[in-house]
Amino acid sequence: MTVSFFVVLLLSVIRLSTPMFIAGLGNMYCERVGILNLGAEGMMVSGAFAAVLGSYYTGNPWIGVFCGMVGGLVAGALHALICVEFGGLHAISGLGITMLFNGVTKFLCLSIFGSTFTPNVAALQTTKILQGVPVLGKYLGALSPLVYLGGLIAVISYFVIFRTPYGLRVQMVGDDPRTVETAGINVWKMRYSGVLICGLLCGIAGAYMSLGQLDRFFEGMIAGKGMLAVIAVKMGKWEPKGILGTALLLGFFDAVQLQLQINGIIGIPPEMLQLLPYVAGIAVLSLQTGATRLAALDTQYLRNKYKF
Amino acid sequence: GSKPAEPGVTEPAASSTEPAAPAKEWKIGLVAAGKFGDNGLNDALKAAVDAFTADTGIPVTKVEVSELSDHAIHARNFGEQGYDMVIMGGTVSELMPEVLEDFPNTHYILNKGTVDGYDNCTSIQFEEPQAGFIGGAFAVMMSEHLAGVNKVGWIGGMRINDLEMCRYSFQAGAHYAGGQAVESYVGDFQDIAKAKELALQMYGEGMVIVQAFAGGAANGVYQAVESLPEGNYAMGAATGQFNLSPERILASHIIKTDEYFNEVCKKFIAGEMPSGIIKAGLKDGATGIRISPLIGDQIPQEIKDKMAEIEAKIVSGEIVPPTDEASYNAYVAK
Amino acid sequence: MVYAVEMRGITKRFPAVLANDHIDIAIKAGTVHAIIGENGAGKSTLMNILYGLHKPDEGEILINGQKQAFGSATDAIDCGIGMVHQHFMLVPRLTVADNVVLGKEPRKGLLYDRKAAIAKVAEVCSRHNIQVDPAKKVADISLGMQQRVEIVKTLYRGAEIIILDEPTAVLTPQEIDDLGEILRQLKEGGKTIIIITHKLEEVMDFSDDISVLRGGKHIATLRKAETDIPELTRLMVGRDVQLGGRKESAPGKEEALRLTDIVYAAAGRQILKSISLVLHKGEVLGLAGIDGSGQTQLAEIVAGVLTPSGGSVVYHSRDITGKTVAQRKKEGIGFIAQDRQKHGLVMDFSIAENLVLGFQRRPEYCQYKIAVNSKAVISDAQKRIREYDIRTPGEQVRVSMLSGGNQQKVVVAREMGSRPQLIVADQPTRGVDVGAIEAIHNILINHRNKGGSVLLVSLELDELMMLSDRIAVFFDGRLMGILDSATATREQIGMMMVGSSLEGKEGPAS
Amino acid sequence: MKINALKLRLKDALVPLILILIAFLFSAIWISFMGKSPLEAYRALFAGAFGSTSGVVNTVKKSVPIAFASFAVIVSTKANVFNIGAEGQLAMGAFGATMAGIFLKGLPAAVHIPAAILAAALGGMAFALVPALLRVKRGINLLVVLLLMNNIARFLLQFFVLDAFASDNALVPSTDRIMESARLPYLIGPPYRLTIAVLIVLAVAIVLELFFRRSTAGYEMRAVGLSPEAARYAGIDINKYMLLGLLLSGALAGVGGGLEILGNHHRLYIDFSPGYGYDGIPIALLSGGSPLISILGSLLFGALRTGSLNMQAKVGISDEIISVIQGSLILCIAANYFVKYLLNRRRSGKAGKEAGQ
Ligand SMILES: Nc1ncnc2c1ncn2[C@@H]1O[C@H](COP(=O)(O)OP(=O)(O)OP(=O)(O)O)[C@@H](O)[C@H]1O
Ligand SMILES: Nc1ncnc2c1ncn2[C@@H]1O[C@H](COP(=O)(O)OP(=O)(O)OP(=O)(O)O)[C@@H](O)[C@H]1O
Ligand SMILES: [Mg+2]
Ligand SMILES: [Mg+2]
Repeated sequence: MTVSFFVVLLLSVIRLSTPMFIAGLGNMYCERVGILNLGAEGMMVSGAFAAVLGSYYTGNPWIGVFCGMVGGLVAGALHALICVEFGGLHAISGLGITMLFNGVTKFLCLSIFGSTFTPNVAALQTTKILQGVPVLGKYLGALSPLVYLGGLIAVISYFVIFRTPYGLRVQMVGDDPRTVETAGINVWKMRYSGVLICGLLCGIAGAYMSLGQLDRFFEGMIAGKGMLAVIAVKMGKWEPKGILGTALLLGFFDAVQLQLQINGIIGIPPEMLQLLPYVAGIAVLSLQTGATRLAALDTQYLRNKYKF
Repeated sequence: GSKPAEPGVTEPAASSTEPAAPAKEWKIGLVAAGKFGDNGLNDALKAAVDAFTADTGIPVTKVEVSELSDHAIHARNFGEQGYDMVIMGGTVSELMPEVLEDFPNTHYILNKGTVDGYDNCTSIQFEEPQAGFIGGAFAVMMSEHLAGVNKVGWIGGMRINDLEMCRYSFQAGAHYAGGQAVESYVGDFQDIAKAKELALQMYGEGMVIVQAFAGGAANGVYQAVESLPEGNYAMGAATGQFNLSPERILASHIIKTDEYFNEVCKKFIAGEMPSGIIKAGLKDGATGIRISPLIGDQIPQEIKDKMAEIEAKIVSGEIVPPTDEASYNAYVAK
Repeated sequence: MVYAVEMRGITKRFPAVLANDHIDIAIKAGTVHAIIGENGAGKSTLMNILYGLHKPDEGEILINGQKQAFGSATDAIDCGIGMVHQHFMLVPRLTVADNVVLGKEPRKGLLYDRKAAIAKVAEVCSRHNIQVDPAKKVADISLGMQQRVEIVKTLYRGAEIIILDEPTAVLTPQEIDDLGEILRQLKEGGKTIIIITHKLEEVMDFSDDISVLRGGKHIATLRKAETDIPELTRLMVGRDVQLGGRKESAPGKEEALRLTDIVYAAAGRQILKSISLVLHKGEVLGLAGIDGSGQTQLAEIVAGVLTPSGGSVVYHSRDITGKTVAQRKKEGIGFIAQDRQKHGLVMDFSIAENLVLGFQRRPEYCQYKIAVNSKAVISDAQKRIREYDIRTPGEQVRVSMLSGGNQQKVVVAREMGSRPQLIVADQPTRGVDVGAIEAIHNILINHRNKGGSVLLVSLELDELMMLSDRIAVFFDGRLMGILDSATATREQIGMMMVGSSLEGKEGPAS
Repeated sequence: MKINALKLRLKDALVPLILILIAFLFSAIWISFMGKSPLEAYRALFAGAFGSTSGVVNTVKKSVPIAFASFAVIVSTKANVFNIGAEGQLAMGAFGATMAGIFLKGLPAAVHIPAAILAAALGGMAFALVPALLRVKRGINLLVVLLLMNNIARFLLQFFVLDAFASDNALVPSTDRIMESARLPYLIGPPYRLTIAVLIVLAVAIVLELFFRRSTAGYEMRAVGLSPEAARYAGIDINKYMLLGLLLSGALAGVGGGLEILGNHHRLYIDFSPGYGYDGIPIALLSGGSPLISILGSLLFGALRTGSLNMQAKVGISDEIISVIQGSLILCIAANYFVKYLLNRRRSGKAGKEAGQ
């Protein structure tokens, strides 16, 4: 077990957990304004595909990331329309969005590229400027710039939620939208903003998967990462720190699981290793104490419907 | 380099430039287990029937089916519509006897099927382990040549029987060449990101060649190797997948489905298609290792010779590639 | 003269109800204006319209003579209107300052300036002489304090017109007096105050003018000096109401309930500290105390909803400490929970379904031990609706469609209809209009006169003194003493409620 | 009064129909975008699903597991828990049925089939037990645990099929075949193969309807579902009902998976379920909590899956469009308040006016 072994493992953990925590941060905004989002998967698929399209047509991966954000935003807007405007059922809307965008992206991919995956496009798999850093450059540069962007988003999110007026309002909407409405704040705008930010971040998470980790879009590539983001935000108790921690934990067990397979722990069937991250998740959950809850999560809030 | 194509049914333009219009209105169908555009088995089958259409002008109806239980439904649908021949995946084997009796005039070709004893059914079994064995040996020899490493990687999608057979034979091949294979599974055929991490961890342990055998997730292996410096390589599967990573796939474990099924179709309309189980292996040119047409020149002649030698031994029966744990252990013990 | 508020021809329809029907109302600047009416008369709706939360279907609003069209509460706030709602609009997890500044947060650059928020709130409080600690979490302060926070909220936003919707429903007498003092100061400071309340004594105490609504219509506006409580009652209800139908039959000597050394702790806090009590058959025992003194918990322990940390509950000489709610119901303990919407009723059930809630396993509602006997349930519901005068189109109507008072009647009808021997009633008349209060009082007294016992929790001393035979006064989880209500005075009880025990005046403990 | 009630019923029925219409219109846009005729596509879809005996049979067959998944979700939501884990429980039920089908030997069909169905129910129930206990005993977020459990089920199923109980003589990864005596008898024999699973679905739906409408326990469970606090104050053991709701839900999902094995596949495959467990969720909500109505929804989803095969072969539209139709249908269901809102607004406008007069 050399140093480089640990570094490889660490990089693995970071890469595996990045999409989970970027999307998890998005979900944090969404849930904090009271909207449950089981559609993170769909938003990520949309983002991943749009990012590749953007990069494919312009040759510039950053434009791709921007397109990915727009892609996520479109899915987010749909979720917002249903949950915020029409007072729809959040869980169902989320599942519908995942199904719809899985279908639509596959469908567009087939119509545009004639295959279930796209050609390779300009990507963001490495951070060139960091490769010059002495000693660590080799490792720092090996990560996608989107990983660093993700870290930045986490820090910014911390400040946004706990240190800005907007954050104060977001916190309150998740607890009690009626109170916020009586304070003269537009609850629906708040809710829209949370869901849209979520769409945006899920779009980035999707773009990370298609452009940061790979350099093209494949059908089915999100492979459940969106659902893990849903888990991360709840286990992380709606705080950037916690979400980051949970994502890293799940990523760690996944990386370890892969390592255990490679090092051939004889006698343990691979399927039993593959379920390790999920078992670890349940174990951690059952050790968690003090169930915090957002009082208004997964509730409808409609105009002119309430008694004050 | 993928050409746009319509999913689902592709009605080929019956071109008038064809030498002779077929006398009989042949009705031929292809049922893909999953989706076209997978750069794997289904695309190979599609390529085969497309080539057949191009060669003969006979159109082939293609459908994609993702649900297991729908395959039998299709087998029946095509029979009801009076098709002459239908190419299907072997997964329907168990449900076929009844269909075969109900539609004696339709000939079913089962890719990797197990049905025997019916006049209107041919099961084709590719002897893939043969390719696996050579692949393992090649990987070890090549990585000794490149980096003096005798450990090679093998990444599978899910632990299904097909892959297990190839895994054991690959391992045996590696052992034959004096090396060792490190194997692991992604868990599904889709999670490219995880496949990539798995591959990166393998390369990180010093391996320089990893064989990908994971359907769509194989792309993760190619993406991994491309992110690494020169000198690290991958091996592909299916029809070669060289287009997926032109500069890093040295050689591929292949089943020549594309060529083989074109031949099958031609044989059928010529009335020469036998029934029962047909084994297709190295000696028929149906499986084997294909060296990259793009970077294959990096392989020294010495290794190529060695591979030819192994191939001859397999064809002659001197080497019987193992296909499961028991036969592997027996092989190693020898 | 220019009115601070003029509302002309205001009409508001909700699905199936006409909540406000062409209401014209004018409020003079610098006065306290009370709005009264039965449950569901449309008071809150009218005020929500004034505050911009609802849009009227018809009518117009003038503020200081200017016509206004409010799109949202923001518009109203900008116009100098503030509102304190019937249910407190506070987020318990956050601090007082956070709650107050919400929507108008002081900033430092892009960030929220929490320090400035605390300073500003403290400044507003001291200017208006209101005692609140801005840095405390709302979860940690008393209801009276929360009420003050609500008022500070409106003042912080620079409100000149302050609406209070049933501000006293949850306050203790002491807190009500404090509130009156604050209101007087605000009025002197030139603010206009609109107050909704069901307590007519307060109306006479606080207000200058009084408007009465009934069935969504404006009935009258009167000067306080020119009216009295009976007239207001008549205007509200449309008939005379006789509160205080107290019957002077002596309580029995048989013990119905004996509590010994009841201790209850939650979240590391001692809520009940060794309480011992006896309740006799044919007796009403009132539990008095500031809200949060532990009387609600005691009631819930008797009902079986809470499990005490120590002590025993003996009912008709049987120890029922470990018994479940269901078993206690079977033994004849009825419970009118404080929060009818949350605890008393399944709001999405029909009236009929709610009327058997908790008694669904009784043989008369059950067929073959497993099936609901719908025929019996329905005919029984129809009978109860008649008997308890529940105003509804039918027994299949969802209770959520009923007004608060009628919802309460459903709860009372259910618990009383089960023929209990002991009824535990936790604030049974909270937020209920006079007509319904009269009905509920009569029901409780009748129960007592027939030899049943009542454990009555109420925050209103008048109610307690009117209904109870004896009054047990709580302070901070302790029993300060038990008084005979025939001889006790308001002042005595009030003193004990804030912690000064009256040596020697304690009633017999058994 | 009678007529009014009838009108109300019609309106309730109208809502889902409008939703379905919107979803199909939306998908028509996509189909024309592909350069195909939506009309022709839908005709092929319909013909495939209902146009022939085999079409109808296949539609019905596919609706069986979907219906059970939706029953599972209905039961759980009645008890105030949201069972998003039906997919995993379905898989474990299938596993249970397979085990009983393979290893219980020498039983007559009349005993073996019920035993295998019971095993399926136990399988699903056992898999719901961990989340249920974590929820009831420790108040842990059920959604998270159930989502994790779905992932665990996926790998457990792989392990069972590929390793522990892998069949030696099948090229397709699967277990051995179940005994003849465990296979469900046919109502319509080969080639159609419609088994008595259909009758079981109907029977279970009726039993559930009766349970919720008529039984005291059903009444109590509904009270817990609508207002747990009020139920607790009324002396109903809410933990018991949450536990019961989730376990019953797991059992129902398990039976759905089990019937799929006992009736259709006769052996366990890794991907025998293309997401039936998730299909059940929107249907449960579309049905407004009525098991009988959810059967209609399941038939719709089954028809989509069956008809898409024909649509592919006849019109050349790949079955992504089914994801699109289903996805938009689900979104419409989620937004069903929108339609109700429109209908309500008309009604309330009228009511308001009447009240005003
Ligand atoms: N948002 C709403 N939707 C539907 N109906 C409503 C709504 N708000 C109030 N109502 C109805 O309008 C009527 C008037 O209600 P409102 O709350 O204004 O009465 P109130 O006079 O404040 O009663 P209370 O004294 O109990 O507080 C009631 O019948 C009520 O059921
Ligand atoms: N959106 C709504 N739809 C239908 N009915 C409603 C709605 N909002 C409120 N109501 C009903 O309006 C009725 C009138 O409310 P009312 O103010 O009389 O009760 P209440 O006073 O709220 O009780 P409390 O004072 O304890 O809160 C209530 O029964 C309530 O359930
Ligand atoms: Mg009110
Ligand atoms: Mg009220």
